[in-house]
Amino acid sequence: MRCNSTLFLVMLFASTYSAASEPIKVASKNFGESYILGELTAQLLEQDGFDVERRFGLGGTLICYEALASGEIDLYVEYTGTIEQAILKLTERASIAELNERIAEKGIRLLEPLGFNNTYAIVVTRDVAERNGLHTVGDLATARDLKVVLSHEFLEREDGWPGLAAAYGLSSQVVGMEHGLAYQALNDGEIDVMDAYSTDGELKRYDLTILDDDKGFFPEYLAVPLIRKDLPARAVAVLRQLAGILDDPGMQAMNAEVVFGKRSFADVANEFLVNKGLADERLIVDAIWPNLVRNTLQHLKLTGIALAAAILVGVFASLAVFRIAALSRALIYFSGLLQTVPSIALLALMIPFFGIGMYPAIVALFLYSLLPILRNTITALTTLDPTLIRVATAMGLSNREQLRYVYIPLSLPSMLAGIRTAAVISIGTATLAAFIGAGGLGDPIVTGLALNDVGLILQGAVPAALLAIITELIFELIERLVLPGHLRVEAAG
Amino acid sequence: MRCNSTLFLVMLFASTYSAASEPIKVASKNFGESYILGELTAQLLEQDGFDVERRFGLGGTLICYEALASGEIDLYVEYTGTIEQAILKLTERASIAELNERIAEKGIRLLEPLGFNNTYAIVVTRDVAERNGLHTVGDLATARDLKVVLSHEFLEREDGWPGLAAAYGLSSQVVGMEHGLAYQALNDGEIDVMDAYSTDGELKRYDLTILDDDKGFFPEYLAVPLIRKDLPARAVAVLRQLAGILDDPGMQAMNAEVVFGKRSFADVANEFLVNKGLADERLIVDAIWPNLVRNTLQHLKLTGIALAAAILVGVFASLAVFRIAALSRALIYFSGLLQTVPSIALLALMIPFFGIGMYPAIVALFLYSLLPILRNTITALTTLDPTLIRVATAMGLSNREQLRYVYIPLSLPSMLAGIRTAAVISIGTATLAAFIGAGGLGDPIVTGLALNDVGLILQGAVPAALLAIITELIFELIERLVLPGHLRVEAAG
Amino acid sequence: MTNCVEFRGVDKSFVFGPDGPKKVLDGIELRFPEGITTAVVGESGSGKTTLLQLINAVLEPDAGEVRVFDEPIPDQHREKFRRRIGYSVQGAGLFPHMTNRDNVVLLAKLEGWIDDLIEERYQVLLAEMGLAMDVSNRYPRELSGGQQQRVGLCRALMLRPRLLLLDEPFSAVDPITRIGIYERFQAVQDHEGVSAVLVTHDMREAVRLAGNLVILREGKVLQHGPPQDVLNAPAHEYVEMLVKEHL
Amino acid sequence: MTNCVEFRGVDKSFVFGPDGPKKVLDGIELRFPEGITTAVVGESGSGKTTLLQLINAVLEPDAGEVRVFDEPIPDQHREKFRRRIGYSVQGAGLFPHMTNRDNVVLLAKLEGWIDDLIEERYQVLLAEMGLAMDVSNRYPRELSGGQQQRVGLCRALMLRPRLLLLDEPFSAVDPITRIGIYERFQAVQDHEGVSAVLVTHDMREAVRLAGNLVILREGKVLQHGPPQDVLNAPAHEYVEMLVKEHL
Ligand SMILES: Nc1ncnc2c1ncn2[C@@H]1O[C@H](COP(=O)(O)OP(=O)(O)OP(=O)(O)O)[C@@H](O)[C@H]1O
Ligand SMILES: Nc1ncnc2c1ncn2[C@@H]1O[C@H](COP(=O)(O)OP(=O)(O)OP(=O)(O)O)[C@@H](O)[C@H]1O
Ligand SMILES: [Mg+2]
Ligand SMILES: [Mg+2]
Repeated sequence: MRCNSTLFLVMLFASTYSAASEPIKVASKNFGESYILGELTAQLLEQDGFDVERRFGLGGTLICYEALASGEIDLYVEYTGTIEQAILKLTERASIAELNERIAEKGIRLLEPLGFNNTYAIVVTRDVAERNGLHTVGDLATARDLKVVLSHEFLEREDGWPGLAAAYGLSSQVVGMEHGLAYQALNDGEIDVMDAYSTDGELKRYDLTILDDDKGFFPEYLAVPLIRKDLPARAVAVLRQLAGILDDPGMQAMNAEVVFGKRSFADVANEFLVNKGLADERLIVDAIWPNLVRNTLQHLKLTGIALAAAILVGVFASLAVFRIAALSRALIYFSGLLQTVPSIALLALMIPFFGIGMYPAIVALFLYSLLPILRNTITALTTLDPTLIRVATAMGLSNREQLRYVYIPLSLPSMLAGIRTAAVISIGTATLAAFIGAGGLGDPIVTGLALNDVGLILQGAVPAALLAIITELIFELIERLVLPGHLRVEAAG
Repeated sequence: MRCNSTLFLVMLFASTYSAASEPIKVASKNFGESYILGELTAQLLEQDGFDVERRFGLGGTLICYEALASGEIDLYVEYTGTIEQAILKLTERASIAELNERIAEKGIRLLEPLGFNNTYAIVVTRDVAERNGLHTVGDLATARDLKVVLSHEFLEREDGWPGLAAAYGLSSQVVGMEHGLAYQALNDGEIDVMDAYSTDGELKRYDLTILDDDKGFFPEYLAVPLIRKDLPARAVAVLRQLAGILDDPGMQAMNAEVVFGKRSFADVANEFLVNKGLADERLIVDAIWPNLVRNTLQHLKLTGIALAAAILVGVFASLAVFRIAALSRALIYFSGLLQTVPSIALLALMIPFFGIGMYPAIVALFLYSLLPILRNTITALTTLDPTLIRVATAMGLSNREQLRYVYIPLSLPSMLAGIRTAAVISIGTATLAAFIGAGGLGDPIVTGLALNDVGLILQGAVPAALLAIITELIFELIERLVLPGHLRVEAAG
Repeated sequence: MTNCVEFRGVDKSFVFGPDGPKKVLDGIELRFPEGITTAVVGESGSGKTTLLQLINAVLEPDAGEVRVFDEPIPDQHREKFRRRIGYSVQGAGLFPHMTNRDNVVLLAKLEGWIDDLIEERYQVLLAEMGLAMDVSNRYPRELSGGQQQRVGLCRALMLRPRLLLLDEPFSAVDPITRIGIYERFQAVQDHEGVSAVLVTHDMREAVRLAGNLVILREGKVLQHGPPQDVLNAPAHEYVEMLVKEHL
Repeated sequence: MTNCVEFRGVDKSFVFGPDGPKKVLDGIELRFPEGITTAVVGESGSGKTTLLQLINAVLEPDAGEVRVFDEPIPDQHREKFRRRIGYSVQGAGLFPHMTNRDNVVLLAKLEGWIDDLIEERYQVLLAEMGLAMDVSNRYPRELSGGQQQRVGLCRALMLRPRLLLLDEPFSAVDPITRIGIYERFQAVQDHEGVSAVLVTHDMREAVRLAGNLVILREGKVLQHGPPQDVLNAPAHEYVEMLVKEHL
């Protein structure tokens, strides 16, 4: 008995320890609803004392899923339709249980759906619905003279309008329009019918009516937490509290709060949890700043580590080979070749070796940074005034001492120029790292490019630009400290 | 009468002149069949004495269509289904006449279809068809135990399997597989049914049977020349000869020749024209090389012009501002900011100003090349031995003469290092230019990335790498010619 | 009699260290007669090089005025002004990236001299300085110290300037070669009436070449006048030492 | 009597121009006695600097052998060998990126001397060379030519080398300061028995400081021996001219 209780204590300690040291990594995809759901799960876990690390805004289903399968993240909220089609490539509808069975071998499981179904919807204003007696999608077939406007994507996808029209025998003349503009046009009465996602915040805001898809044409996209099987039982129990808790209007309302109320994901998620009695109220600061800080820090980390490595390797390699012209040339050619691999291809090439996330991004950035550093260092070292080198030799400085006291200080301006160029180019290139889930300021840029959201793009581009300027300033400071004084003397005179 | 005939002569001359001086620009998209069709039209025009410029491999429907609408190209072969859906965003089938009517306002017209229809098809081996009595897609519903394997895309698209299964009431269990592998598997008898494009060369090679889409589920994708209305009447007449000339098996055969016969697009197209009595036989060299040469030349053009401009602007700007520390800094910061704009975003940003094609690519490359040149030049100019500057002043050299005889030659090594770095980075970045139809070695890379064709990627990546090496070698030669001799003296000693 | 150079109450300071600027030349009042050589002799660091660089306006005086050929130094087109003054830099100061020939002929080329004329003058100068033609296509770094110094002299003489500023021009040249150069120099001066300011540490050289002698110490003029006057009547203990050393 | 330096049939050529290599030193046979100064005098370009650089192995002889303190020059650890030889470079050759103090004390720091010792020696040297302490934190470019040359001398003397190679070390120093340095130099040599090779164009300096005199011309030794012997019996027309010039 005594023995057992000791064991129990050890296990308790171990689990506490692991909870304390290894945070649960919660991810989201890079669109609003997914961020909110990420916050919901994250805050729920935090409420229960878990340590949570947010890895939000990953670039798509595949990256999320791969990250989960490889254990780089512990959970995220996915949609059943997506699991069926994009992940498992099934052609028929499958139940949650069936999905769970098929996905089990990857060490992953689905929890119960949250409740809402985020699928395509055909919507009209309440006014239009009443005047035309519209209840189901099929009712559109008889209603005449309705202006139907659809988003370009919905128009083109066969599981969008073409299929729907076939299924319900619709023959309306339709026009394509930007999704964002269509809501406004609908509200202004300029158009009558449009497509939407069933949880769009606009549905609530404009009090729109969803026409019933009574033939079940649109597949189900139920939100479900997708978790690693090895998640602690207590965490699973905590997450289970979300089962069936959130219906379509609820999700619409939260999306609307974010889009129209300009509130942060975290804030909206917290309010929901408080209302459900699942969490205490917390003070949440405006989300733009923490995001910005987090992205900037991550960006700094990516470029900082890559640059530090490139400086180390570049400078040492240069010092090692510069006396041998052929080797110097080979080194420069090689790092030049790396530059000709397009950045996206290079990042993609890294995945087999380093997986997704920070490491491949750092390796790629490191490789890109080498050329300017190597070339400038080698050029400077090989074009020094040979008289001074002869003097250094004559005085009795060893090779190493010559490097330290003559070559390096005299090459420093050119060397630093190369490093600064590499640093700034890195800051630019690192925005691509978001493509493989490495985060950083590319996150808002990539998301912004995808969503055509200029504000979001600027949330990445402006700090990146500032970072470049600050980097320049810091290097100027460093130069002031390390540049041989005689240059400063001249600058003054 | 005399007056009239003079006018006629003038017009004749004018048209001949314009034919001679302004070639007809024939485009294609970036997949094999489109290249063949591009060659067909191009060679037919050439046979009739027209001067043709090939702009093949543009990156997608939108870029082709925009280029045609803006007059950057004169014609290419498109598919009716694509015109309906992707270009005109129609939701209903439209006749050629209707399409022509809608597209007319853009200054574009459709000619008669070539004859074949490149749509989705469900195929089986002749053997399987006979054993199971399969003729139509609907027959699959009754046949049991057939292994159905589909490409991932077809599996996911609602206008692919899901729609088809619904339309024909099919319930077979299906599996996803790489399209390229499936043909082999089908031929080996490992699978029974797969999807295909109705003009795939493999259909002919493996003697496969297309199951009849008797319910007309798959839309029609008839190939039609899409031409600018202002194309000379004689050219239109020439192109009209293609009407109805090419059926599905004919297109299959040509695709097979390219894929399995390893013959060039041009060669295959020429044979077809000769057989139809529309053109003389011509000697056509293996197509990889001309493509490679063309891409490489285009790449050189892009990077060459951009680099030349960057050298000019970079060096002159440096010489103009280096004496004023604040201005130098501002210039370097500004060019650093440009580096933080991710390349794809920069290319996209250029489109409103410079359209698609070469110009925006060159402008973007130019902007990216500035930083290394500026920084290295300014650094070198500001860290020269001030004693020599004092001597130059004391001797009576004017500012301009000091630049010419002292500053520039002494800064040359660092300057050239910056230029070489910029050149190599440009060669790498220029591979992205293919995204906006600027051609170059990015063409095969982008196509290869899209088609997952390593061979194609290498057709771009290897010459790009070689180009980088050759650039280095050329610069070494240049350095040998322009570097002040005292450095060479030292290198020798 | 006109003066080739005139200093009117010239001060010049350099900043070094935390003690603020230090006066390197202090109230210099001097007139150098035209057509003869003025020798400037004095302690190392006494301001001789600074004095020369004030004449060709590489440095600006902090106070006072420098006049050259009885005119103030022009504010504009200084390169033209400077080209009429040949300056042989202490320690040669050749451009390392130009061959020795290019160093010498650069200014003549910029002045648009025809090639034959340049080549003729170049060859004469080289011969006068006792340099072999094989130095022409070499770079300064490939010459001995004394050879470099003489190439620098050729450069200063190339344009036949009216005024020569010579900063220890023969210090690295051996005595025998030096005598030859002295003779050529005196012949040219007699013939063309060139004015010269010669900085030297060699009192015998100063007495031999100069018609006017200036003794500097710690930025101040100790004595000046014809060499024989100075030798005969040293006005200061330091001058006396110099004279004694000369004998 | 041991020799500090010995040349055994040494040849040295440089390549310049298309005529192939040219012999700069030709069959040099010389022995410099230990503990005294050997002065090397000769035409500019006659190979004096080359001779010095063969001693500290900055250059390799094409033929023959150079021995230092009766041993061949080691193949390895040459930096140790060179540190025992103080070398004052023609024209100072200071590192432009180090302050004057750093130029002087660099080797002592690398040798691991304690700071107090370094500082003490530094101050003594500066005083002996007539340099003010305010040159310490300035860069070489901020000194006059003669000041730079003396900083270079301090650097050569810093480690108290057994052998000094002095390449025209006083050429830019004024005669009065020079006399002070001569005296310090002779006192140190008498006291510590340092050997020195002094390249100079000043025959009087050579006669005053050296116990052994070598006359070079066009890469060949014209005469060598104690100065008085050379003065009394010049063995060659050129030597005769030098002697005459000296008087
Ligand atoms: N790096 C070099 N390349 C080619 N020739 C050289 C090189 N260094 C020296 N020489 C030549 O070798 C000869 C001897 O040079 P060295 O420097 O030894 O002369 P020196 O006796 O020291 O002359 P000075 O008194 O002028 O310093 C000269 O003719 C010089 O031109
Ligand atoms: N750039 C500078 N910065 C600070 N001090 C300087 C600078 N140039 C010269 N000096 C100082 O000014 C004083 C005069 O220098 P100058 O070069 O005129 O002396 P000089 O008489 O030519 O000496 P030398 O005979 O040694 O060449 C010296 O004390 C020197 O240290
Ligand atoms: Mg001086
Ligand atoms: Mg010498």
